[in-house]
Amino acid sequence: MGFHATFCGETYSFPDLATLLAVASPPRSGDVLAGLGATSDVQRIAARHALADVPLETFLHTALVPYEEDEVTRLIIDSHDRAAFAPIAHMTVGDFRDWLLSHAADGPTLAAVAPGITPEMAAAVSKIMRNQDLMSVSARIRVITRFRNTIGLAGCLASRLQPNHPTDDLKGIAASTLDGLLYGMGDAVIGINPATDNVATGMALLDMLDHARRRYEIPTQTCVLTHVTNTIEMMNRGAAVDLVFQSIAGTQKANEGFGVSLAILKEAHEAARGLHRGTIGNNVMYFETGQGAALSAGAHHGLDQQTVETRAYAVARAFEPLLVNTVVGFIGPEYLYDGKQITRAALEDHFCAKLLGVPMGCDACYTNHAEADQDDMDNLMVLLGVAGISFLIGVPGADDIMLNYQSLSFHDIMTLRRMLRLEPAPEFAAWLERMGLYDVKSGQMRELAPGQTRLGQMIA
Amino acid sequence: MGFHATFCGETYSFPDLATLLAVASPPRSGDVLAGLGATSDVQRIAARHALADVPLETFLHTALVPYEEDEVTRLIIDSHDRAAFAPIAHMTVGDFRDWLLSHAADGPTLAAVAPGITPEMAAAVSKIMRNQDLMSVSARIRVITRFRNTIGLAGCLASRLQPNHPTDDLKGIAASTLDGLLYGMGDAVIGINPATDNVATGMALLDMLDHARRRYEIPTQTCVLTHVTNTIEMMNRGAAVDLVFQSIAGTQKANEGFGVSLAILKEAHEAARGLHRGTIGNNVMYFETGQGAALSAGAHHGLDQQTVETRAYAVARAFEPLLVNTVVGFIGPEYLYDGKQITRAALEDHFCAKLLGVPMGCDACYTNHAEADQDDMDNLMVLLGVAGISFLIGVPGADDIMLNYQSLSFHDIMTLRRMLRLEPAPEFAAWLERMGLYDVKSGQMRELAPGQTRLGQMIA
Amino acid sequence: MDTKKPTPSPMPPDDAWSELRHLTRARIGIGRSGTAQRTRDVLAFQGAHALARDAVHTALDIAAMRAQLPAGEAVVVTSRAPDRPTYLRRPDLGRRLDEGSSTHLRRGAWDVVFVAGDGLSAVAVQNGAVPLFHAMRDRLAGWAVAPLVIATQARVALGDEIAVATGARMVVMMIGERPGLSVADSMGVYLTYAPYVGCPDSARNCLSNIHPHGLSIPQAADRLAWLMHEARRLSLTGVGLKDAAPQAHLHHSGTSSIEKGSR
Amino acid sequence: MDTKKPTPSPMPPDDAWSELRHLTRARIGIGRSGTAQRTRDVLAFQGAHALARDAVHTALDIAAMRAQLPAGEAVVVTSRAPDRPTYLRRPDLGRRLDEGSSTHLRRGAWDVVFVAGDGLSAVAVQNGAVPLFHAMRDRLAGWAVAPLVIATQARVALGDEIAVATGARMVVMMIGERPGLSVADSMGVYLTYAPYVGCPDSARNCLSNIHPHGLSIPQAADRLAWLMHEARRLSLTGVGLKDAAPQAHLHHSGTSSIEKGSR
Ligand code: B12
Ligand code: B12
Repeated sequence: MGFHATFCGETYSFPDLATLLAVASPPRSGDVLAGLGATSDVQRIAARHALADVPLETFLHTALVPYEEDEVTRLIIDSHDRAAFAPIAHMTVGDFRDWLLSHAADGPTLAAVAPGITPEMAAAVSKIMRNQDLMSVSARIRVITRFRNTIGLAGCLASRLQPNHPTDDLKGIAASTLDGLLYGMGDAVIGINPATDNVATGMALLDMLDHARRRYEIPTQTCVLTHVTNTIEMMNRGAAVDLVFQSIAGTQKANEGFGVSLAILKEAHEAARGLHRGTIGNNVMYFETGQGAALSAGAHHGLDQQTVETRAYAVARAFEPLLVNTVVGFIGPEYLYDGKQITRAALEDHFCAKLLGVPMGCDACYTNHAEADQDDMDNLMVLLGVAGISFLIGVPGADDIMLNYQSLSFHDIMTLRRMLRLEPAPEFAAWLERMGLYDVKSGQMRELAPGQTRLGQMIA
Repeated sequence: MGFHATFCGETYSFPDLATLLAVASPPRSGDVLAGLGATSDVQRIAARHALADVPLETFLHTALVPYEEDEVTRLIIDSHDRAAFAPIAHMTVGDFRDWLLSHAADGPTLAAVAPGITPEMAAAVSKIMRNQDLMSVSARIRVITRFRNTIGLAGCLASRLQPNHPTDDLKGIAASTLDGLLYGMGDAVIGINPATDNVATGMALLDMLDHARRRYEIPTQTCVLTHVTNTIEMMNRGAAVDLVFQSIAGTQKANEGFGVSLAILKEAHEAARGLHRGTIGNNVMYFETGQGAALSAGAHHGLDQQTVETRAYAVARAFEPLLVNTVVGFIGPEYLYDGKQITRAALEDHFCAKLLGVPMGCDACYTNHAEADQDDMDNLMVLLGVAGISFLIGVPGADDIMLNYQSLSFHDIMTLRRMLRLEPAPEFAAWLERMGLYDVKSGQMRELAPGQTRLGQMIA
Repeated sequence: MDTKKPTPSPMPPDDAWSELRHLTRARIGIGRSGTAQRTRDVLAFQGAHALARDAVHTALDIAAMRAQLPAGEAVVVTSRAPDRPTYLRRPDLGRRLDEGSSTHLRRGAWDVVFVAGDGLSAVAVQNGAVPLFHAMRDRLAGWAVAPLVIATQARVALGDEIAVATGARMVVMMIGERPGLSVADSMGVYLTYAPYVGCPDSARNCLSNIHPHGLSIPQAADRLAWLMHEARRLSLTGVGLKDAAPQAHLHHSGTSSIEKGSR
Repeated sequence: MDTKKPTPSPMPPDDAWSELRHLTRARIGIGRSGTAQRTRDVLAFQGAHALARDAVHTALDIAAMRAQLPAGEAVVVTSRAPDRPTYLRRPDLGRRLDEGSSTHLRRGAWDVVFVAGDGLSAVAVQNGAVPLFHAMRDRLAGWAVAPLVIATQARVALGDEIAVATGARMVVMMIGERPGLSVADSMGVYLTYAPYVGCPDSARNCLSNIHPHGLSIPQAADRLAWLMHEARRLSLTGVGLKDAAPQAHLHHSGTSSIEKGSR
């Protein structure tokens, strides 16, 4: 078959849909690394013209990764909702963009269509959308999930409190947790990346967080972001598991590289739901994704990194997660070179996930080998805030002393909430107020020393 | 004297304040071109440490451009308000940043301090501020000005409608003006850059705009952005001059390169005020500035481009302008290399101007020789919107067919207003509603063909 | 939700505006989806951007320019900027003559020297400079006009040093303006009387937007001739010399006159 | 407005937190101005960022490493990434041995080969690799341990090809983790049983954060030895091999135990 476009008298051909999607992508180091992507700006635009003319139906008939070989493809095809797709079935990718931006595509309409949208359709349309389009459409979509509080409401911005420590020291982690709570962080989750893979350590960490949560009756959930198989083991041993965490990617092979499969995730999902620990809802999964992971595992099947990334959201939505976030600049410059690429990728990831109905957050971050700095994060957090992101990740002073990268600081998220007049999750905001930490009238966190609050007793 | 800082055991010295300011600046192609700026990141941070320790008082005693040689320096020193300065007199640059970000520095407080702040103090503090700091402080400052409507109110975003044409064709310009009005543009000003320097042409353009404004009773102001000496000539000949436009820069010599002086500006200011054309106010000046202009004229006196730019705001505020805007990416990559530099410069310019009490807007723009694209502008407009910018410039489809650069489109500004829930200037919004163009309930411009509105008759 | 018409629009995108669109090449009346530009317009814009970026890097075809002139009639010089990337970052180098270049320039009692400088759009100068040069010679009877100088990696102020080197009393720099999305071949003309190295822009006059959809070569030539005669009469250019050339062609779009709302 | 105390703060910046700050090097209790970080903290952060960026580019001092070992005990190889900029952009090249390199490697019936790879922080490996190597030999009595391989421009997976080339049954890659703001010398250790080129990460085990403020060399050695013995017993590494090594030192900060709120 092949795809063609004529631009300035010259005809450009693209042998298949995967190539078309790759060439239509904005410049990105990971696609260069993979030997994909446009060779000139003019070729890129030609590909976008050709892509705009592709009917959405085509994506249902063209498996970019073979159905037989890949369980993620099977999941996408088998779970596609034809009825939900009907309203957009006649559209090309270009029409789809226009429709998404029209006043007709309001929140409820977009939510109804979501099960009819495949990840590849979302990726395709994102490639012909400008940054403002990505923000403007995402801002209309609210994906609401619940465990002990409500994530994703309009006017709210939740946060993950990430109190990591290089030796998983319990007191060190508790100190960082206390710090974050005083800034109003932690409504999405208080989530530790353990330095070690050791199950006993993971259980000790969970135990500590759970005690603190219960002691202060914090309406939130806690998580130790260890490998899903470790979490299953911890559940078997009776640990206080609120959420099951796992990094996921967009192909079966990439997930195998992570040591996971849909079956393992299903097992974990069912086990965690069976614990019935949620008070107002039972969304129990927490996933992280991020462009570059599939290519890094040599498991991208010739797809550009953004398209393969969106397929991870299909994996995520199958398990009704409470939280999903892209860790957008986390791996390094080989996938997202600089602040500009990180920013674009974050907006794409957020848009595509929300379009698919996934409760998307973001770890707005970068490494010290990338061409980015805290100014880029300042910009990005504002853009994501305006785009209606569900939650952001915060670490003390923006410096993760175990994972060795920079994210947002607690201050940053607090500043963003103030600038955009966004509130924490309502149950959490009420708790902050009860604890005397939050001044509802001014919408500000009070500036208090640990000893001036009940939380001061957290580390004894 | 000299300034020093020790960083990681090494001592860094800076011979004078100008060098210190330059080295403390974020990386910028224009400073490289000028042979200024840091030679390493570590040196840059050392300079920031040293700068943070400089008392604000020092700026009153250290003329960066000699008092005797430069009328802008004389203006800055002679008009400095000691009483307004008193509350911050004891601070260092670092303290000043902390104070600006504190809850104590609210809008009224900042307005009261403004006459005590010199441009160099503003430039200095901006260099140790992150992008979020620049946004967060600017967002509190409202500089309100009036001619036929009110510019700068909280919750409002005004726009300049820029309907340029390469041969100054009256009908072509009218058609672009009509287009812009249908998107709700033009409350800041309907302002044409004439392709020619010819005074007769300028008068014909003014006449055309003034007739349209009067015919439809549009509560706005019009302007032909020709050289101030041409505008004086037009006023002498009785033309309908609402606003006097001029490009200005931060040193006497740079202004001479533009063919202007404080005396000429004063003459024009008085002449325009004397026309009493404003209905609700008499702010009659419109200035444009932009980093790079002084260096381009070889008139930067060894100052980094951002510091010298802020001095232009001192020129501006002396004439109580209705509007000032930085044309931030307008000249080219030799001054601001890419989207990142343009974005940072725009946030700096806006912050410094507002801090000084100047009604700042922005032409968010780039040229085709710079490393930037419309995605950068999407991001920038959102950041400026959150920072509370007074107005933005819009051209049809973002493409200025006479000045040959890209700014924002009318669509962009309309989208921004919707995303951030910002309104046009109130008098203008009311007019849009009266004309049936604006649906106040949804806060949206109606989608109407020219023939469906009274404005359709504008071009006969 | 009307699923058949994804972007319902009360205004047929092309009809209402098609007439107005003859008045200007500005992107007016393009309609919208919600508050956004439509896909086709976004992609058209991005295509134009890619082409405009390429235009910046196109080099002057000097052989082709020489072919438009009688043999030996042009001198070629270059600035101190060795290549395009340097030119873009270092305008200071683009304002100064390369060491070897001045030796090519012939000194004389010239009234004026014309320079064709690539500037930011070689194609503009490629198309417009020699025709304008010819048109000017017709209008400058009795003037001592130096041979045309073709300058690469040139900025406006490069003309100053060329004038000094040739001994000309005036310099006319015909230079490629930065390419826009809709116009990649726009030429600007900068006239400077008694120039010197370091001369400010306030001492120049400018005619801009010389291209097929802007100022025509004959129009530009008429106005430049008017300015040059005035410059000679007043012994100056710049803000002191106001363009008061007769405005033959204000309504370029051809239609009669604007409805001035005298209702 | 209190003009004397520009940033009035109810909490003396250093006192309330000073005790807690001994528990972690995280930037906790730094106070604020409004909702923003204070100037001193912003500048400290920027300084740390500048240093961390430099750390990425520091090269391994191979002579110094050799000096820590008995003569002839180390083999030096390099990946296919010729320099640092290429290394950063092309991890694929950092995972493959340079053509000439494999000839240096001595084949044998090794139980394990240890590799010291610069990774993203040469200084981490510079400090930690040889000490860990020595500590491991003490704990691996009876194992056939190949000579230490020092690898530059190395990624984790480079160890796989080294193991294949030496014929070792297991590879231990000691590699520099990307430098963070607070820790620029953190070493990671990746253990892979029966590796092959293209081996997935799910088939490895990892010990991370080996540095003076993280896992100590003896602690790391104990855990690695535990993992290696298990790997040999089970003939596998990766997700199938769960780290259940005794946790000698969970409360690294030294204080007894956390108050578990059992109120
Ligand atoms: C970057 C990184 C990743 C990237 C790796 C991709 C890439 N191209 O770099 C991504 C995001 C994909 C990732 C995923 C995971 N990671 Co990881 N990762 C890191 C990190 C931050 C830096 C590693 C580094 O600097 N490597 C050095 C460079 C030079 O090596 P490289 O060859 O360029 O990159 C390779 C390694 O990074 C390796 N790798 C990365 N993570 C992991 C995890 C395990 C268990 C293994 C065996 C290998 C491995 O994969 C890369 C490609 O081959 C470390 C933290 C740290 N301080 O080191 C955690 C860390 C190594 N990861 C960790 C974990 C738990 C995971 C996950 C298992 C999480 C999950 N529950 O799914 C997944 C799965 C990893 C897998 N492939 O099996 C833990 C390991 C704990 C332990 N002691 O076992 C660490 C220490 C962080 C933590 N404490 O949570 N990770
Ligand atoms: C870039 C630009 C500027 C920049 C110049 C700085 C720089 N380093 O490039 C800035 C923003 C400072 C500027 C300022 C002004 N400009 Co201007 N500028 C332009 C623009 C958009 C592009 C010029 C270009 O591509 N040049 C080609 C490159 C290769 O030349 P260069 O050597 O790199 O740059 C030199 C020229 O651009 C020159 N220049 C720029 N503007 C002007 C204006 C005049 C009157 C003169 C004599 C020279 C001049 O100064 C530069 C440094 O020497 C043109 C529009 C166009 N389509 O061309 C308007 C244009 C030339 N400018 C114009 C005007 C009116 C002005 C101002 C007088 C506005 C004002 N009221 O103050 C000021 C003052 C200019 C001065 N120095 O005297 C008019 C000229 C109208 C006319 N026919 O006389 C134009 C045509 C735009 C317009 N219609 O408004 N300008």
